[in-house]
Amino acid sequence: MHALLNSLATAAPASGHTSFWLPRSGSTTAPNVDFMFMAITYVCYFFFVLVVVLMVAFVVRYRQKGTKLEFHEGASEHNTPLEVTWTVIPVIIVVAIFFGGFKGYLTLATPPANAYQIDVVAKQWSWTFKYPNGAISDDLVVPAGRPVKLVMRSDDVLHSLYIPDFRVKKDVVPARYNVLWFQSDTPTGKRADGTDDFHNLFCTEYCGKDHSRMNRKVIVKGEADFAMWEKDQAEWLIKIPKDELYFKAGPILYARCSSCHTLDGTPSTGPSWGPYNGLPAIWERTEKGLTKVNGKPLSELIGPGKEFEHAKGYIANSILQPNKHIVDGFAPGMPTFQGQLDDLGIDALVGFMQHLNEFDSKGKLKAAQPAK
Amino acid sequence: MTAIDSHSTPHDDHAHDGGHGHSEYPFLAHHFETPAQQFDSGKLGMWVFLATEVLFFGALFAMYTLMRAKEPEVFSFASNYLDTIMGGINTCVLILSSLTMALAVHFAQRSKKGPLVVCLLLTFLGACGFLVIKYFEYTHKFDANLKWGPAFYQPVVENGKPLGAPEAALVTESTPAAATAGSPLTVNPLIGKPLPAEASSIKRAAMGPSGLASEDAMHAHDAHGHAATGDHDLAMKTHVYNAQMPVNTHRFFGIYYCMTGLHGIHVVIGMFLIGWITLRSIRGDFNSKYYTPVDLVGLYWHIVDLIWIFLFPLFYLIH
Amino acid sequence: MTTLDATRPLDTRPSADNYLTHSRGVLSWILTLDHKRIGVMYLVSVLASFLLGGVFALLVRTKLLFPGEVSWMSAEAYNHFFTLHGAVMVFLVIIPSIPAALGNFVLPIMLGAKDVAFPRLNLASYWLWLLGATCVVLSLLMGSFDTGWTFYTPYSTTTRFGGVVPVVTGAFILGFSSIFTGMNFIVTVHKLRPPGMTWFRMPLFLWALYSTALIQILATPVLAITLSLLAVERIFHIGIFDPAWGGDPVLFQHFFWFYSHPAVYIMIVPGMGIISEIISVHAHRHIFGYRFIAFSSIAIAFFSFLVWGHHMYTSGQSGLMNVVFSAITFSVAIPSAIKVFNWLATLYKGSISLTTPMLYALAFLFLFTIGGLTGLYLGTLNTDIHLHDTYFVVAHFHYVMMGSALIAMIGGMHHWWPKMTGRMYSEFWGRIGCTLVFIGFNLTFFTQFMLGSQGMPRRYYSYDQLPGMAEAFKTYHHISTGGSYIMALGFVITAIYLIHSLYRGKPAPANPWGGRSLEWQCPSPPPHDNFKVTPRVGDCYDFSVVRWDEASNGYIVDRSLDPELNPNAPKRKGHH
Amino acid sequence: MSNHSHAHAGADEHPLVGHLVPLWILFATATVLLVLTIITVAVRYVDLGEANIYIAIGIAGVKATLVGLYFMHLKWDRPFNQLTLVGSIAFVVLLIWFTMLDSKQYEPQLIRGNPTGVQTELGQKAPDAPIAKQNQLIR
Ligand code: HEA
Ligand code: HEA
Ligand code: HEC
Ligand code: CUA
Ligand SMILES: [Cu+2]
Repeated sequence: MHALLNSLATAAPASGHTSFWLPRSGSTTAPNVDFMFMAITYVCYFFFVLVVVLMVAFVVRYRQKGTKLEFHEGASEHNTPLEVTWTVIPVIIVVAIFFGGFKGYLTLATPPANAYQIDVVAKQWSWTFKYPNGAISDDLVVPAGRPVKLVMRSDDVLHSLYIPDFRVKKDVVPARYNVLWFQSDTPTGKRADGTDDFHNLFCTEYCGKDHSRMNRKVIVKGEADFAMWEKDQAEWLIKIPKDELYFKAGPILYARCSSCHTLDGTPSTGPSWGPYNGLPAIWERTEKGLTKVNGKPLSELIGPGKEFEHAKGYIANSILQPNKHIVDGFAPGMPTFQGQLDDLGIDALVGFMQHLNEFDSKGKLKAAQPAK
Repeated sequence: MTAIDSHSTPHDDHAHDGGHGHSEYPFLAHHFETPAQQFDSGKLGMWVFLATEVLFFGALFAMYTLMRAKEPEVFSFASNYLDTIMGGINTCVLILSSLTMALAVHFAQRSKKGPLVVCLLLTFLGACGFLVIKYFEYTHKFDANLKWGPAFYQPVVENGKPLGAPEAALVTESTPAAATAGSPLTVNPLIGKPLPAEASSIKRAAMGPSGLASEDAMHAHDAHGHAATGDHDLAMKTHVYNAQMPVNTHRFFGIYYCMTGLHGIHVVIGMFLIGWITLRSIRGDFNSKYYTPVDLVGLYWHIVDLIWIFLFPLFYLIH
Repeated sequence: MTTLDATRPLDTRPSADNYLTHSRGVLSWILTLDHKRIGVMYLVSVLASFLLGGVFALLVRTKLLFPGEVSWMSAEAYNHFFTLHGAVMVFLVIIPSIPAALGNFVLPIMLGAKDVAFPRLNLASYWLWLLGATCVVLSLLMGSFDTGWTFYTPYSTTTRFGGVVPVVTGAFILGFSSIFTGMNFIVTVHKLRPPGMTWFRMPLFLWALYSTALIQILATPVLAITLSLLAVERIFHIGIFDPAWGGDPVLFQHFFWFYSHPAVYIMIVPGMGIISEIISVHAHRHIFGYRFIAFSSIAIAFFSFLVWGHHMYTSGQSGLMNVVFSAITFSVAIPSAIKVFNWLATLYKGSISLTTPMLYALAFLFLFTIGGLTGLYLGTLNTDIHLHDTYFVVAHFHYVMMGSALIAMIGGMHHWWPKMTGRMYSEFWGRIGCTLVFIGFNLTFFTQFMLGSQGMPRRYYSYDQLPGMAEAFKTYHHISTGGSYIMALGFVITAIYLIHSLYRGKPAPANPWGGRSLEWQCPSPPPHDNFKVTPRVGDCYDFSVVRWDEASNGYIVDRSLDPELNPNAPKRKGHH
Repeated sequence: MSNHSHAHAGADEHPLVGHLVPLWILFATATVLLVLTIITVAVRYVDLGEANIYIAIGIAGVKATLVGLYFMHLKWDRPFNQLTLVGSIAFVVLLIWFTMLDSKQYEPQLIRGNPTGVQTELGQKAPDAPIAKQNQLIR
């Protein structure tokens, strides 16, 4: 039975087939959900038919004709064994259903440790997906054959990420992170008519005007394809001319530092990039060697023949090996951005720091075009 | 509450009393058979209503518990701003007015009109006293902008200058403690427990507005508030610039006003009810045969007292 | 306390002085303390609101005929319409419908009491209802609201439409209206039962109303306070529910569902009570398993408080709580199952007349079985993850709210119509109306199960952007909308013949169906104070003493045949 | 005064229905309540750490019970009336218990720091006041 149901539920190939009840199943956890769904469906068929058939049969058989009441032999008022039976049988059935759902849910709720992590930000009415290598995309692109974990946050109201083909859904809640995972083994590939195939992604928590337009595609790519796509997507920096990097890419990259580094001198997890504590803004203080790290001023580290030839070297090192030198008054708390920021990214950030006065306190360019 | 009282059916209903000998009990409504049935009904009705009151406030207590569990530091910090002595006096006032209410019921049951009226008036006075004290408490806090939501973050302006701003310079001197990115990915979503090794290392009670205030922020506040400036009022007024003020302190005042405000509304309703039965008892409506309204208003008044008995320690005492 | 000779039939001759004619003028209605008049006023108001909610529903359905944008209804307008539809149907229609309208009318009569315990509180309840309804209308004028009937934060605290605060105030007031009804019923059932009417002598409808009252008392205050907090949060930003001020949106959901799950049983339990009455009366057969049905009402009331989290499986609620709530959710299904089987057993060996109320009761059995069973998919953890917030849920709750609770209410209305109005309606049109509603209903909502399990999210204005799915969805939506038109036709017919009966209907006998409980033993319409003399009660499900009476063109209860009332009565077989 | 309950001064001294609570019980209750209030305030000034909470709530519980039993006559009232109070409190406990259980579980997922509303407010109204940025992972 199990096997039969399983095959029923999973028989649909990833090419757009759907069964009467369910859409195609595209993830490793979907068959389990489908199995439970179909199992409950059969329970329902059974009880529904039972109730309706008995009802109709009794009505036909005991239909009263005219106004005279008929009294039948043996129409008892109660029957305790019978009552107990029809209490106990449903109890057994629901206990079984509960455990089925519980087992399936355990898998749904525990992302495997080796999952590939994608950060998701939802806002009215768009999705942003961010990949570990810095790539950003509007549609969700995932590697096939690998568990994928979505770490989701909302910028405004409640949203909910739902991929029917994967049978997964989770609300995206402001002021907290919610996690969702799935694994899809078959790349989406092409449809019969040559267009790209994909799974649908919906927002299922009502979020206002364009709630029904808050949907995207989910594209599953084979291992190699995905790696290529991810790299391409991340290399958007390359396409920006060198001298425009700092204002085109800087603010975007700064977004990833803003949680710890402010621009206006307010204290935060990390030292502000603006002037703080009597020190000038970051570029100036580094160049002049004013910052104290591990009790010593930077001037002892930067300069010809010293650890860093130039201020830029120190900053790059702070980004890639943040815990090597700890700024006085701060705890070693910065994560490394090794593998996430390449030279271009670091160039952009350093440029951003050099031109800090062209940006407002949120990291937005003040003027339409930077001063040349 | 008026409506609960099943007594006194207006207009023509008495005409349809059928065979009942209601004339013996002029207060008996037409649909009751005996005074006992009427009394029991009224009483049960009141208790059922009190049950809804318990759940009404219960949801607020639930909210309180959750907020406190999430941000204990807010509560220990902010409850210092409440005046324990005033709160304590108010508690006593309510207890005494509860006593006079209970006495009123007692005298009503014994048909003692004089003492009944006196007790009711005393109860009424107690209610007034409670509100007056509460009024002073509220205005005191309003002066210091200890309000809800955005208003809480408005610096108090005196002589055109925001109070306490200079102190802000001191703020950044606080020693930062270790902090991780607070990665939530370290959470096992099924059980929701942080996985031990990766759990956030920020001591939550130490989360000042700088995100990193030192662990004994609370004591520092006491020193700041009382020892350093020696002026409690100034400390109250400069809370916006207080580096030790934990994140989300405005929430404390938000629910403080919600809960004590709702309780205050109940006190006001109570005053109307007490006033009403005072008038009726002056008129001589109540005696040992019929005193249900006094009893029911009494029950209501006691539950108002009972709720305050919990509000008082939860806001003023626990720190 | 004289009681009439217990064996004589109670006096059921229609008299010129009944509760309708007792006094005249508008004031005599709106200031009345008579539970029957209050019930009737509630009924009229609830039906008017139902019409309003239905119009909103038809607008929603009509929009969904078209997959994409339509010029005559913007996305925002659509959001307003489904929100208004849900809010009106839930707060103005279904929660007060059975207890406050039908219950108010029937409860004291069934009990043998003169009135409810606190008549003035009862009137206050109705006035509060009116005030609450006014607030809802007011909110329409103040910009309306588009939050969904669930008012989830932080959308509801930030939406630019200003009707949120007034409507929330309205719901607060309606909550107290509902609480007052509940208080009244609890005290009436406890204290106003005449001699002989023991707890287990009460008609099952009263058990149902009593259980409902318990839920109303214990759950509604939490909604009231939650909605006040929502309003306060929206205006003053105190930081409870809105994360921008440090609040927790999931906490709002906990509070909301702490009320709103039990509330769904406020809707269905009295409906189940009506079904117990209709089925036993129209099958003229002692109800099967009285105690099981009575206790299952109480059990539902109790368990309903423990399962609210099943609406929050995907909300970010912790896994542990998900599991706990799922487990308890299934326990609620058991008492419902017990009831369904007992009703079936009551049909067995009955003497079934297929009157309009009975048709509605059978429709209820059919639809509630579907609605309830689909609750199992939603209670199950992993399937609900897939189905949550899709049309599957929409279909589920329409089957239980509209298909069960509302159908029960319409059935009950037909059942007691002759009693309330003193007129018979047209049986022929009654059956036509019921059939149309039944067919239309299934067309409308069964398709939504497929829509939902295929992945169509609810509260969607457009679905043309779902490549690969839009086509299939369109077909389902067309069938659904078509069905809703049929259903609307059914209701319009119903409204017409009911109104017609008020003017042209045949005078109703005291007991047109062959019922046994007390309300069938007083004249139609009942006199002002129900019973001249407090009647002795027998077994209200013993139909063997009921017989047809040619003279009155109705049934009469021959109390002299009841061994409990008359020791000399002939002993009968199959009776103990 | 303590004799009042036994003093049968005449028909008017008997309530027709309900229970007459002797005066001394009422006064005694009030005295105990006042004493408990003073104690609970006093304890506030002693730092007992965690224990402070439990003592304060415990004393409040005792006071509430006294009010219920004697002032509200529950001691002599019908069982069902007693049940309504106890039952309603039980449902409050249920609400608190389940929601607490849940919010404790998901607490580690919360984003901490000054929420956005506060940040904007502070930024505009009191620019020099300290702000705790939220520990945002992404963006
Ligand atoms: C009258 C109203 C009513 C009733 C009676 C019910 C009854 C039930 N409901 Fe429903 N429900 C709603 C109204 C109602 N519901 C509403 C309004 C919503 C959505 C709100 C919103 O989001 O807007 C909802 C949503 C809802 C959800 C959340 C879905 C989601 O949003 O993800 C869940 C999950 O568990 C659920 C479960 C149940 C269950 C298990 C029952 C059970 O009580 C059903 C019990 C009945 C039976 C089981 C059938 C009869 C029994 C037999 C024929 C015997 C055989 C039985 C067995 C073998 C068990 N309901
Ligand atoms: C009791 C509750 C109730 C009832 C009866 C109904 C009845 C109907 N509902 Fe309702 N519905 C809800 C409660 C209810 N609904 C809720 C709570 C929601 C969720 C809202 C949200 O998401 O926030 C919802 C949502 C909802 C949606 C989903 C919208 C969306 O998610 O985008 C749809 C779509 O088809 C719909 C359709 C209908 C239809 C066609 C009817 C029809 O059955 C209506 C038929 C009625 C009429 C046509 C009126 C005719 C009446 C008369 C002529 C007068 C009657 C007089 C006498 C009988 C005497 N409803
Ligand atoms: C989770 C917090 C966090 C994030 C995110 C973060 N940093 Fe840091 N950063 C710190 C901390 C803490 C310090 C101080 C300790 C140290 O020197 O390692 C620091 C120090 C630095 C310094 C040295 C500062 C000085 O004044 O000399 C630089 C440069 C820096 N970070 C750059 C970045 C860049 C660029 C990014 C984003 C791509 C970033 N940081 C993201 C926490 C963070
Ligand atoms: Cu986002 Cu709905
Ligand atoms: Cu529910």
